[in-house]
Amino acid sequence: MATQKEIMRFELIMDAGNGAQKAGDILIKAFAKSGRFVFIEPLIPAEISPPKRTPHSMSGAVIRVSTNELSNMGSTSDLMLFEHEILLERRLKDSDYTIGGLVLLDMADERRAKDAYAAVIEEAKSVGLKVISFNMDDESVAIIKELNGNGKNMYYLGMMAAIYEMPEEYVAGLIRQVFKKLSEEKLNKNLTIYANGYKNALEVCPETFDIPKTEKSMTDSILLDGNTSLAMGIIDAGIRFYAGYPITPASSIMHSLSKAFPAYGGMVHQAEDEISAVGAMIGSYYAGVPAVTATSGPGLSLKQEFIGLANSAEIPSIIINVQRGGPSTGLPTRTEQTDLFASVFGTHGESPKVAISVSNVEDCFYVPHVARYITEKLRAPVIILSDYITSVSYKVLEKLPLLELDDINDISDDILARFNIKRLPDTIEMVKDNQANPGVPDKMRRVTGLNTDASGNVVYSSESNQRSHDIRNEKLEVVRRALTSPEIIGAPTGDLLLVCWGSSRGVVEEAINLANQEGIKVSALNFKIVYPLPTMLSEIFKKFKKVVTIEVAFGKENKPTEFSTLLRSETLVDIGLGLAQATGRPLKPKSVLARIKDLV
Amino acid sequence: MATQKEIMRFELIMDAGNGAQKAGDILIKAFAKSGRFVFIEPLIPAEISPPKRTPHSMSGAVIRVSTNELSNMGSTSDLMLFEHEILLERRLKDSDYTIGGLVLLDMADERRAKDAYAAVIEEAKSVGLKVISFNMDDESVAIIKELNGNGKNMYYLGMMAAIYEMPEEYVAGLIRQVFKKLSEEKLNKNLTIYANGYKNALEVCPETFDIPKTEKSMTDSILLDGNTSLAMGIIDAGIRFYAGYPITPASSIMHSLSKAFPAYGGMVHQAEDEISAVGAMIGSYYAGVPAVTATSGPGLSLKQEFIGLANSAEIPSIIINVQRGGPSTGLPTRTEQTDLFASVFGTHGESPKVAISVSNVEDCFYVPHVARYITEKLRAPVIILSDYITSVSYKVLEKLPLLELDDINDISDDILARFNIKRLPDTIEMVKDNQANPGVPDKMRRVTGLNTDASGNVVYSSESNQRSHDIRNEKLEVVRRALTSPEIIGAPTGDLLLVCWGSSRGVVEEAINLANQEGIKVSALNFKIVYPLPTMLSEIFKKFKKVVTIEVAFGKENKPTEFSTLLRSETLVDIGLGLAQATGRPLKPKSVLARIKDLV
Amino acid sequence: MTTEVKQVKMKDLKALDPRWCTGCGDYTMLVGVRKLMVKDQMQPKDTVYVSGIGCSGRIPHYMNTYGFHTIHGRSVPISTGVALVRPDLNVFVASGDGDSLSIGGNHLLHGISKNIHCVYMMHDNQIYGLTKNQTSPTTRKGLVTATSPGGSIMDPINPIRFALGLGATFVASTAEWLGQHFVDTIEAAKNHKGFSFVHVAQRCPKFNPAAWDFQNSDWINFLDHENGVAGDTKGAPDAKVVKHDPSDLEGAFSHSENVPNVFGIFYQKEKASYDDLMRQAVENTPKKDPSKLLDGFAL
Amino acid sequence: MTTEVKQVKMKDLKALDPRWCTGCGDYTMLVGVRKLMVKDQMQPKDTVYVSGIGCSGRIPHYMNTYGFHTIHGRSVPISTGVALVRPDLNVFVASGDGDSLSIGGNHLLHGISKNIHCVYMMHDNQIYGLTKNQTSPTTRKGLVTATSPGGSIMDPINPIRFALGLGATFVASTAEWLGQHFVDTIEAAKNHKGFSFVHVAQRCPKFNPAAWDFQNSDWINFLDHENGVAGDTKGAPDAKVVKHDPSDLEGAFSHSENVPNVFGIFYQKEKASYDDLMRQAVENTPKKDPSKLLDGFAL
Ligand SMILES: Cc1ncc(C[n+]2csc(CCOP(=O)(O)OP(=O)(O)O)c2C)c(N)n1
Ligand SMILES: Cc1ncc(C[n+]2csc(CCOP(=O)(O)OP(=O)(O)O)c2C)c(N)n1
Ligand code: SF4
Ligand code: SF4
Ligand SMILES: [Mg+2]
Ligand SMILES: [Mg+2]
Repeated sequence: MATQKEIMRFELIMDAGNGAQKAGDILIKAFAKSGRFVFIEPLIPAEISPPKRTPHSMSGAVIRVSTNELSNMGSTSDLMLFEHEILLERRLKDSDYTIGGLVLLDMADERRAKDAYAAVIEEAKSVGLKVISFNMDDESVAIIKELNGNGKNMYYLGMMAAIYEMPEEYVAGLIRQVFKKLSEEKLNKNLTIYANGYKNALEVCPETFDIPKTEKSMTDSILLDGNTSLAMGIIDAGIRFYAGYPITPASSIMHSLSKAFPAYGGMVHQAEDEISAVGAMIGSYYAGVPAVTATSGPGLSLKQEFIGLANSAEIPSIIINVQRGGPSTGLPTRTEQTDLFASVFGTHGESPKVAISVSNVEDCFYVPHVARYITEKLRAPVIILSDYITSVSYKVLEKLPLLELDDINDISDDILARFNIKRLPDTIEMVKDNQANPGVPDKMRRVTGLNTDASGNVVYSSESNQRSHDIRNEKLEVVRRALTSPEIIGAPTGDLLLVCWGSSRGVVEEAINLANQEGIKVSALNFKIVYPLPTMLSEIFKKFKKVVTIEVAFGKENKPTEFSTLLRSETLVDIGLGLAQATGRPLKPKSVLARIKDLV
Repeated sequence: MATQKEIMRFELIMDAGNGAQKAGDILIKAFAKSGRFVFIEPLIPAEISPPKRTPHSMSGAVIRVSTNELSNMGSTSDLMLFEHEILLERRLKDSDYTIGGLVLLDMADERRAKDAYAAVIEEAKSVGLKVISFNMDDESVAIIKELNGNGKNMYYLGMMAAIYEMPEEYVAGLIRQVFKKLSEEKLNKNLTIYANGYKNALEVCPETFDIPKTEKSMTDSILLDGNTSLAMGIIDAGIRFYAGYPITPASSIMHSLSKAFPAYGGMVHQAEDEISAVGAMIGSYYAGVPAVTATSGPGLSLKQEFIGLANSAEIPSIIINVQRGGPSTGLPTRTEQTDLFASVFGTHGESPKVAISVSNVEDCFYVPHVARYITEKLRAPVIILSDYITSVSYKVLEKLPLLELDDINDISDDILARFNIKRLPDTIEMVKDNQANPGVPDKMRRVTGLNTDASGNVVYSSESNQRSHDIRNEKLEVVRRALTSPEIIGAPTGDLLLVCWGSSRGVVEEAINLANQEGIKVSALNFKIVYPLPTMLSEIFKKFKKVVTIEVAFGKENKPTEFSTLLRSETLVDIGLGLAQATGRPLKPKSVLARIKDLV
Repeated sequence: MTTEVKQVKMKDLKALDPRWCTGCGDYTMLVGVRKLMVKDQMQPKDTVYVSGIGCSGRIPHYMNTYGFHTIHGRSVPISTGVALVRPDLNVFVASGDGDSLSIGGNHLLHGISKNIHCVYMMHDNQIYGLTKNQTSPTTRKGLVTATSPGGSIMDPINPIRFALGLGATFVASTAEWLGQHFVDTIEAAKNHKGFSFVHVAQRCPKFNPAAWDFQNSDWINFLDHENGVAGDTKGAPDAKVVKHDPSDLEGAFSHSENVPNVFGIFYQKEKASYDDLMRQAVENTPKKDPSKLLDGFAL
Repeated sequence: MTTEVKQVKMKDLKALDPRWCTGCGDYTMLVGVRKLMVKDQMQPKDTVYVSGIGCSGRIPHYMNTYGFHTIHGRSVPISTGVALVRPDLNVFVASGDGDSLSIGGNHLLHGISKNIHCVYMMHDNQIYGLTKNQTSPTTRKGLVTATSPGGSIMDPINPIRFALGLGATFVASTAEWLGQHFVDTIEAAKNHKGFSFVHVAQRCPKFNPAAWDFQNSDWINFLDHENGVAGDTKGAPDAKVVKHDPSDLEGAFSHSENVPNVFGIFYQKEKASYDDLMRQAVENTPKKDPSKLLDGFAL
């Protein structure tokens, strides 16, 4: 008997290397193609394939499905399927489950861990979960043995398909598509396992779910994750050179571009390290070819010196920083928003630059255009701040209009407006006035990290140094004056304003909706460009009794988060701690809601 | 006829490589040994010995002499001696002269630059300077020719000695001491030139000056510059390993230690770059030997990643950053205070650390002790912020009491109080509980930049990550709670409070004295530890109508300096722009005074 | 006072359970180094295992000695600091091919050229493991990786020749699946005073299974010599064995042509290590009275 | 459309007045490169002079071509970016011994091994000039410097052997005071496709006057060959001249033993440059319609 649910979150958790991601991908496709919105967060171990049956090997997909558009991962999972008890035990630690939710637990390993199974089941029950244990049928077990242990994921996929009332043959079709390179024999074996899982689920699971289809047409929809979106945006923005060094979670931008770029005339250069990568990017831009580099925390630290050079020598440059858990190596496959100050102020000396954050997959696509526009206008570095959760989570969205940007002045006002900025003035004063590209006769331009006068001559006089500082800072003022109000979600006045940026936006928006449903009024202000700050913030803040920030960053009493420090200094408003959690896990709308209730 | 003056500033400016520094050093010794306080700023080109007779070759010494103690370079020079007209023209651009002051100009080059000489003399007169032109006598010219062009500096030294009424034979004795390695013949030639200069000055210079001697006994006094002081402080603080990479203006710390350290059992390692230098420093501290690294802006940028590792792995570490003009390569031989945020927030991720600034040569000596105390208590990085002007300027001071620190707990409360901090609690919680040094049996400690639990095991769970953040931030809270009020200069209430840190202190103090003399009441608050901030700032600020910062940093309307940003966020007081000049030249007490008058 | 020295056993050397993929050569290396420690009774308390970032970089967590899992490419700077101030410690360094020759190239260069005393093991799986399948400086031409979807276009760096060009004092190559040869080589490296550069062929079944044909041995050439390491003809029955005197530099250069198919000691010579010279310089300096530190600055 | 090509003269190549010390070898190098540009009529507009930081690093300011005075040790990354996207440009690189082999070692390593197309001149004065007299990786043992007051304790790195160990395709050494040999060598370097590594003995009268005995020539050995550069017996009358075929790698390795007393082309071979291979890979990829960029992501 199917329960109808407009929105639901579930997860499939297996040992790394056993194909949970693959099964998840097929499921998402099935949901999306059949007219549901999905949002998916892969759970990835920081190691590659740690030994099975250890807590470290936890790998899987958290999938949220809804009749309506989704902006974030949501709070907790209503249904979770685990390959064995150790993974269940590990995952319980994250407290990401819905009380009253369903746990499906494969009992295959019970023979070797009887007590552990019993204990974990007990624990799950004690926190309010319903546990349904199951065993694969003998045929499936035998086939999996033949496949050298592979194929279990197909069984679980079958179960999920059944539980979510997907037509059996429809999902089988998708499996055929995805595994089109497999031999007929192997494919059939996989399909048999799938079918067995499908059958079994209906026997063991007391309940099935039906998520109604959207009324929107999904024919033109696409399925995209943050990093792929960024990669495609880079191509569409007319950038033609990428230099990078692998680092999680930025690497997949490079992987996508390595495949796609050459077909559009672009080049991907894998440098020997992050320093060299940012250097090659600057070299390309100096030579006249728009370029970008992407990295994550440790790589950002390494790039600082070169970013300062780009600033001083007035070479346009775009640096993408996909934030992950820190400090140091930290948590490479977890999310955080703690690189703001390192991005904006990390370079030694007074080195003003612009930082743009992305709130979702759509932003990822258009941010390269805006970054290119700003950096080429200013000839100062632009940092793009994404974060782990934005970079890896997939989403169904309407097909995005392309810009095919060549001349930056052709950028549309709409795209600028998405980032809350207006067109910049036609001319902006530069420290150095001759800015030709190599190859142009009689304009031989020589650039340097030393201080110069307008003609590019190295000078150390008091007035020339002050002049350079003035001009570089005035460039930021130009941007600041072009900034429009950040997006206000909800009413422009009220008791409580939640300030957010980056990936927190979706979570905050959902929390506000939940609050509204409970009759609580609260608004939010979401920043795209996080540095410089626009001029009207005091005005906005004054219309609220209380203003707090919501971030995946560290903060506590007496220690505002980095973003909050900027806002406080700028407005002298006593911005409070809304949520400043840096657990590595994305924020939950329910936690934000709870905090809202505390605060109003 | 000698004019008596309690305080005076003069300069000797020559082409680089012609010995102005050497002559200056002898003069300083003469003043100091005879009972005057001196403060000297060398003027150094960013190149080595640029072609003579160009503006770039300007090299020399600015010397301030007084009957009373001196805390800074002062505002303008009352007397300036120039080797030729190009240097005079160049130096006029910095507007560092006293109106009505004396210019002594060597006319030797007039033959080849008649018009230029005339024009520059005209210009100097037009800005209110008295120009006295002179020519060396024939004997001196001939000897200088014999010496391959060397020796001019001795002539000028002679002139200066005469003008400042130094006994001729007394200074000659110092020359003999300094040049003790010269052959008798050469030494005598130099002495002859000196004597001729001495004679000539009395003829050409209408006025001589007598700076009264202090009543204090100078027998136990020493002459020390900031970087040498730091180097000696490192030895006295019980640090036994220095790793560095040459960079102006930090290199001279390494030069001093290279000479002095081995005699005290210390080792200086010249690494292949700044990354390796900070790494070796951390390696040494990990192995149990207190260590330090020193650098300047570009090197700081490179060290960021490793600083984050020290933080995460909880290895004590001390990083000295001698700030110079930025951004990028900037102005290597000019001063600025613009690395505050890069020092405190430059590392990616949430990576809390302590930053201590030095206001004078005495602070330089004791800051290694305090840094060592804090970093070993906290097992978190401590950054020491000096700046170019502090690092190079020499000062006469009373001999400093030594601590010969071995166990950090033996540090004296006095020394802590100098940096406005009290003793830290006996135990401070660490992320990792086992912190033994290699060699200790059964305590094998393994450290990492990944997140861990208390036993050092790598974990990525939500709770463990939050725990690590909490503990690392609590370490800073421990420091914050131990901070006493920054030094208040003047009354604790009033109309105007000037906030300063680092080398601005001396200038601000003098400006306040000048203001007081004019009946204007103003106070200052000087910070030694600049991060974290102490808890009582709001209280202090509230007692003043206006609070502004005085720094050699960039700021303007809408863009507070970095330090001001921190203060504003912390106190929500509308801290204004006092002086935020980043011209590369140190602040002048007179400019601060003028600004005070604007503000009250 | 005598400190009682405990007998070191294999089980004493276990720390956290490793998290590598099944079949990963890093397991074998871990066991091999443990075997050496037991064989030569190296004390865990006096041993520091330093590593960079990569799958290989995890080794310190699994070895019950002192350990420092540093940052990517920077194991040598930390090791240098340790080696300079603590000559009583044994320093092992674990670094991947990317960690060593891509981001860490400059430190490796200086570690070799300064002859810092440590045993440096370059885990060469010819791929970036931990970041999932990117081209590394030793990746063979043509291999398809995540960053070279059309196949790697570059000739790999020859790590042996690189080390020889820098005047290395100990240069060897071995393979982790050749248990005996591996332990013998690491032992020779450990007994060498200075920077012992050991290239180790390491299997990565996950991303680069074809890199090393560990099931055959006809492609292997052992350099064999009484002053070197004996060819492991039990572990690699079809291998060729050539005589090569590790003191012969030009011969070493010439044999290096066939790297990575050559295992053994290419070159070894005695030369003072930087850390020894530095300590001697400090020791030879006449000591001064610390209570007179500032006396030289008196007016 | 034809663009009129202007005749390049020495005076066209002057920019700011140099600020080096009197007698500095950097002056001679500046003039030498200008001479080559005039000789081969290289267009200033198509030439980019990239440098790191050091006295040597100032050269772009003084040369009226395009120029990029970058940061310490990082000339190769910038040059790589330029070379990859603009094959039409001539890239000259100026880097000091410290810039090249100390902080910049990793980039030089990769520039050489990737064979990035540019002419790399290592200004070797065996000292840190701009920061005033510190030990560099090529400083000779025993030299007293500001960081080695007791005399440098290390054997210098042999830059030629370092390059050979990395599979360099063009390795040469010359001296700036040997005008003819210098210009000939830089010309050969310029005509080579790939990374041309040129070690240049450079005088620093200020801090290291004894490094190069430019007034005598009996210590000099020229490598002479019809495919190399002729020995400069006019500039160095007492020099020995040895025949050496630049295609002979083992011979090159053997001659490199006597570096830095050997001038000439040690080694040269043809090999595609990384930038050429990269561009070919892009060019050989069938192009797609940019207006269908996202079509592949449709559900
Ligand atoms: C500064 C920095 N850049 C990049 C990374 C990401 N990263 C981690 S390991 C690694 C390379 C791994 O390859 P290798 O050194 O060959 O070691 P393996 O995993 O193969 O043992 C990279 C690029 C990082 N952690 N830090
Ligand atoms: C990151 C960084 N570290 C250090 C410096 C300081 N620095 C400038 S030039 C130089 C070395 C100069 O020696 P070399 O490369 O041999 O060039 P030379 O001056 O001898 O031509 C150093 C250490 C710097 N500018 N940037
Ligand atoms: S990815 Fe390769 S190197 Fe890394 S653990 Fe797995 S098998 Fe080993
Ligand atoms: S210091 Fe040496 S290298 Fe630098 S400009 Fe002077 S002579 Fe030339
Ligand atoms: Mg590898
Ligand atoms: Mg040099």
